[in-house]
Amino acid sequence: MAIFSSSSTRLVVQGITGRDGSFHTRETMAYGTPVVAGVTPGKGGEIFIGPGDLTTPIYNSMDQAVSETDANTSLIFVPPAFAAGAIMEAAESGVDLVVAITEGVPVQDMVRAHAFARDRGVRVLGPNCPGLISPGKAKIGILPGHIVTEGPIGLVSRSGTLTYESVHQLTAMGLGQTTCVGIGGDPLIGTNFIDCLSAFESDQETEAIVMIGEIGGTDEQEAAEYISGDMSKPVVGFIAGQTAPPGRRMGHAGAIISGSSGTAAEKIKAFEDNGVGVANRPADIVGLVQEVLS
Amino acid sequence: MAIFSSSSTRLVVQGITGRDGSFHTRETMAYGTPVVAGVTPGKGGEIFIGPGDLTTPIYNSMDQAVSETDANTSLIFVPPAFAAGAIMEAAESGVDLVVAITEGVPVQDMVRAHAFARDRGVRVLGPNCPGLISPGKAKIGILPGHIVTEGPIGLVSRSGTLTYESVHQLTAMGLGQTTCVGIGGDPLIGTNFIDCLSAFESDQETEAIVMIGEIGGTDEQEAAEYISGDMSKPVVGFIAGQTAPPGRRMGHAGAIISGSSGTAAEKIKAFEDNGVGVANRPADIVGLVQEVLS
Amino acid sequence: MDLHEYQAKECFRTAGIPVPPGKIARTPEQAEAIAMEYGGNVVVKAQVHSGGRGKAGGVKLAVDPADARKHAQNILGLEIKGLTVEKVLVTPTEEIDTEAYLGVLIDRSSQAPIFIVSAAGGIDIEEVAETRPDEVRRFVVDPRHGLLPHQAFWLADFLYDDPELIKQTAKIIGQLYEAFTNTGASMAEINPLITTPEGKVKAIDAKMSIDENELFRRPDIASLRDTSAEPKAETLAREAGLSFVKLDGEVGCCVNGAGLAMATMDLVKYYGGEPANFLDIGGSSNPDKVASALQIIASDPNVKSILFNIFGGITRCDDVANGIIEALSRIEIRAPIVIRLTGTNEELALEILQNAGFSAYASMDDVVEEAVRLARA
Amino acid sequence: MDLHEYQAKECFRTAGIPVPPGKIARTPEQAEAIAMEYGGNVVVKAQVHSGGRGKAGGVKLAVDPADARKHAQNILGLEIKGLTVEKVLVTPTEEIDTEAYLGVLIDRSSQAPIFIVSAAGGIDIEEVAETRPDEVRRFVVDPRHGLLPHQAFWLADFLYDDPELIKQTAKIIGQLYEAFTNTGASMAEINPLITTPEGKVKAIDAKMSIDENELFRRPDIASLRDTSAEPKAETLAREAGLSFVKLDGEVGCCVNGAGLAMATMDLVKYYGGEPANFLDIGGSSNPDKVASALQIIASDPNVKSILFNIFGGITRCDDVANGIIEALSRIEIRAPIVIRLTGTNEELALEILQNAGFSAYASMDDVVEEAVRLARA
Repeated sequence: MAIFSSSSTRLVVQGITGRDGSFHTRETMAYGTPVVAGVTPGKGGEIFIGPGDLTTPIYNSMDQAVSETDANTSLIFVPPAFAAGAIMEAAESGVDLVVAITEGVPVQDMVRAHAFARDRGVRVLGPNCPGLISPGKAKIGILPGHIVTEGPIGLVSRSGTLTYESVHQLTAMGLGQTTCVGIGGDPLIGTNFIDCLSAFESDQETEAIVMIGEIGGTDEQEAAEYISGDMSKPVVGFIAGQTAPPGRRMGHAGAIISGSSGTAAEKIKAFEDNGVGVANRPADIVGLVQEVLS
Repeated sequence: MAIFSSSSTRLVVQGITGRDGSFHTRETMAYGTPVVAGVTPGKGGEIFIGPGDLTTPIYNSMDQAVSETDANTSLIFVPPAFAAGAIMEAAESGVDLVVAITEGVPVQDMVRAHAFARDRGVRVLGPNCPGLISPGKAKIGILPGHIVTEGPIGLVSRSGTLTYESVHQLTAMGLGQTTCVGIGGDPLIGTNFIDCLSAFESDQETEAIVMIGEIGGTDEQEAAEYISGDMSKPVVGFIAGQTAPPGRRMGHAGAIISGSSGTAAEKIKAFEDNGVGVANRPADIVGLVQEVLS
Repeated sequence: MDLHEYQAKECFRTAGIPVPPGKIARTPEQAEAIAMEYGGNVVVKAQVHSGGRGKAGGVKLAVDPADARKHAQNILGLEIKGLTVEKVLVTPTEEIDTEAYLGVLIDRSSQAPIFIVSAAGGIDIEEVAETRPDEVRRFVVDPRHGLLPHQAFWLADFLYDDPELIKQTAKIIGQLYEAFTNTGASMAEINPLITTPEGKVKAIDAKMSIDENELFRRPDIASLRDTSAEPKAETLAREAGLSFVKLDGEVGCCVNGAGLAMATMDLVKYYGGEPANFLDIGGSSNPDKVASALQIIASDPNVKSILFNIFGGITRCDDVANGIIEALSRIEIRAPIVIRLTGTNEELALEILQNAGFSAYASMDDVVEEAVRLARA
Repeated sequence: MDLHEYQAKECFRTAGIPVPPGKIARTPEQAEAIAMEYGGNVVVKAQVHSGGRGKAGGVKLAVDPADARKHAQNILGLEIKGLTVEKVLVTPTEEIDTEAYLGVLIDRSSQAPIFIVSAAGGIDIEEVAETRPDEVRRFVVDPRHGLLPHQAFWLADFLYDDPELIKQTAKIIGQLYEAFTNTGASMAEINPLITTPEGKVKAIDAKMSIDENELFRRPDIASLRDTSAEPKAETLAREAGLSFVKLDGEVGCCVNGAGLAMATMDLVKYYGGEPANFLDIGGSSNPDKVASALQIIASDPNVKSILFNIFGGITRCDDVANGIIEALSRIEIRAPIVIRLTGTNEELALEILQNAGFSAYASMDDVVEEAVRLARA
């Protein structure tokens, strides 16, 4: 089992002919995830050449792509100016899940896109996220396939490279993963911690969850309450940004302490108050996981 | 019993200090319907003087009016330019039913107002409608109290004076009414024929229904199918506009035959095809009602 | 309120839609001069609020300025469905590869704007929709989100295969929606939307109807009303605040309320007559309004009898009766008048009328039957 | 991107919000001349991206032009929270009856714009919200419907009792929303919104932050960026396409990925050091970018050691290693450099680095511990 993805995932890539889009589509195909269609307006009818002898047809619109190929998941690499539009197009095309990798999408665009996707009941992951990977089953996004391995740990994170770091350590200690989800570093994201925690809670193969947060917003605080109130599986937490100054954006548009709210201290306290073990540094995550599993 | 109104109706009048608003508020109060509040921005704190020794407080906003008085129904008399805004304000204030009398509301305004009310699950009657009256129980709008009387007939109509004509004849023949509803003559109306028919079907005291349609749109056709498919109570129909030429607006903004669609012939045929008796002229309505009741 | 083609094209131009140039001529000489300016190959198009201009001879291709003059001569003054052509639009002839249909209007059942597009353009879209429904695509705009770029693209993609044409058309669809919402239109239509051999997409015909209820806040658009293009009686009625539609019968009808007015017309027909008009005087008992109504009805030479059908609900019948009497004292009416007044203060009203020497009826059927009898007498 | 008060006021003016006049002075003489123009009674306000200007002595009332000059003299060059005041806004003194707070920002949890209003204005709104929550009203705008007139009225009605003030304020609320959406802002705030003895409502202070992601399509707003109001290193970093925030420690950090960069800073602290900066070089192995990053870090005189922490996921570590080596060949760095590279092609990368004489680590903890040791040495 895995969350938000499975062996029946049928992927369509929006912006498949772009630099990033084509590179990561090949990686995804190489990992074995079926990429059934690509979309680039104006390039409909062309064929995308993947690794080995894999190919995938290109369509002008999501409308056509989904009706021709029964794609159920979209992966978005289109430039920031058009990314919100692409999310809305995907939401209207009939796919169940939209994973938006694009970084730098204007936040007011995302206000509209999230409202549109909510109205249609379509799950959005991101934007500005690395996507998700379910080892051995599906890779939807840019998380590298070679650092993950199958196993009982669910991982959810706001950060890309910090996910690599943690997964790498888990894998090195023989702790494989059901699914690793990067929910993204923007202030307005679709799928959030609680969505992922709840999915992991329902996933039969997941035995423990690693949750990696950072400064900004209150998602981690709400997640901490959710964990103590609604979850039976153990969760290990980590928060990045203890040394971040207030009022400054730390790379991610969402990683900013506003006034006195959204600090790492506040989030760590929320974890501790709700009985969630918190790692002081990334290297401590594995130890805590081993502890809760035993 | 009655539909959309009852002895627990608590009315707030938006535009209570205007010429039409104040006149009809007094009529409504005289009929015995509790008008618990009025709203006119800028006149909050004043008192509206009704007939006899009745008075009602005026508020600046629907927000205040509803929270102070627990009003559950709004009646709107504000000018066309502000009517859609008033409907949205009412929809957000917590009332269950909004009756918009105002004629001449721009149709694109109503696109927005109906969407807003739908999102909040608030019933709108009108605009450009005479409202409703449940003899002996509640009068919400401008239908005159003295032509109606209590009894087993439900009446629903797109027209005001044609409602008077029919109710007058029914009353003269001793056929009283549970509720008379004027759904309004605009192309975009809130509550439609089917809503009213379904409510009359569920209303224990209603034994037969008179439905008065006119040219324009397809509401009568859809209602005819609904009657034959979903109703047990008898319905008598009448359609105005058999002699109306295509492409011309017959007074009501909604009374217009577009191309070859929305004609009286089409609507009469829909009634007949679905086994609904159709009166050739208003004077025949009573006879048909007596027939179906016996 | 319907706009003329040239007015609708101006709205489209403002929104950025590619529309060929064009100028209005009121005389054959003007048409010739404009044709000269455009190099001779022009279309001369009657500007009149009516469909079927082409079939009626209101649209002609000219090969040179003299030809344009000749066509204008024939078209100006032409009568199309009862309306006289006062103006022609002279516009350069376009080379046409394909013709499509593109329209947006307010849809009653979805309570939202709906787009209708078809690659089968240049002909009646209702006919296409009926005979070849697969060639028509409809799309309801969610008014909460507006028309989104991908939706415009999907619609354009239904019309063409060429990516370049799709791109231009998606843009035009967005601009048409903008023109539609910015003017408070109830309908905006491009038929045909053409493609040229050079691969350009253009609107070569344009139709727009503006919601009458919008005009109070859009004086610029209200000023586009062309009263020369409608029956004079309708202009007068509108100025007097009356709802009026001229018809061809002989029984003049003066009624309060639109539904009752339609039912009265129908009853005229039921009793073997033909209504001369639809007229709703509203809830008013204002003598000025009643006088205007009478004057408008009486000015129709076909009218042989005039009937009043008034149901006093809120309005008091005696007020209306007084209004009628006063109006009649001001103007002279040739045709016989019969009056039915019922509702609030009915008895008082009947007395007033009978004292003034009028037949007064309590029933709608009776008054209509009598009016028809008088008209046929 | 934060706007200065005078820039935000210009955006407000464009939207129609009543804002008192005002001009910018860069010298005491200019301030005096402007004060003269306004009749002497003016406020001299430091234009600097920092709260607490008043407490820091950055806002002064002047009674005449000479007074304005004196205040400008004191304020220009003043340091407020590390930022030097380069400009002052000179604006006429307003008579104030009441002060309210009015702001709108993007709310993360509702994913929509949220208005915050309070009759307790002129002070820190966070404090009001904490100590007197009843005096603060929040309203989330449904982005599908936009801000509706009655919602603006309800908010205004929370602030005042006088219908005239409510009317003006409802209008200002609508205009503030317009300014907010038209500029792609993430925050727009009027604090205080005042009422005058004449019954006028005005914005006498203004704050706006524009979403950095909007700037690419709003060159007019992007041009408002005042690079003189930020540390030079941050300007250079932005121009090089790097995410960079200057801090006060001694361990320079060069990391790929924002989350890992924050975690690296935290680990510096964990091992007893202080990070000198946040720096995310992104996924790139481009030597130019690496060189810019190194130059920016090394130009900080506090920096005693520099650490690289790179996790090659998609990026190949050998590419990054080559990028670092090449960058270091171009510029001379005084501080010792320690490097951790792991992930794709890690072994190859470590070999390249060791061949070039660099310490190379596989673990994040090891490299941070060493960097702190070197900085403390």
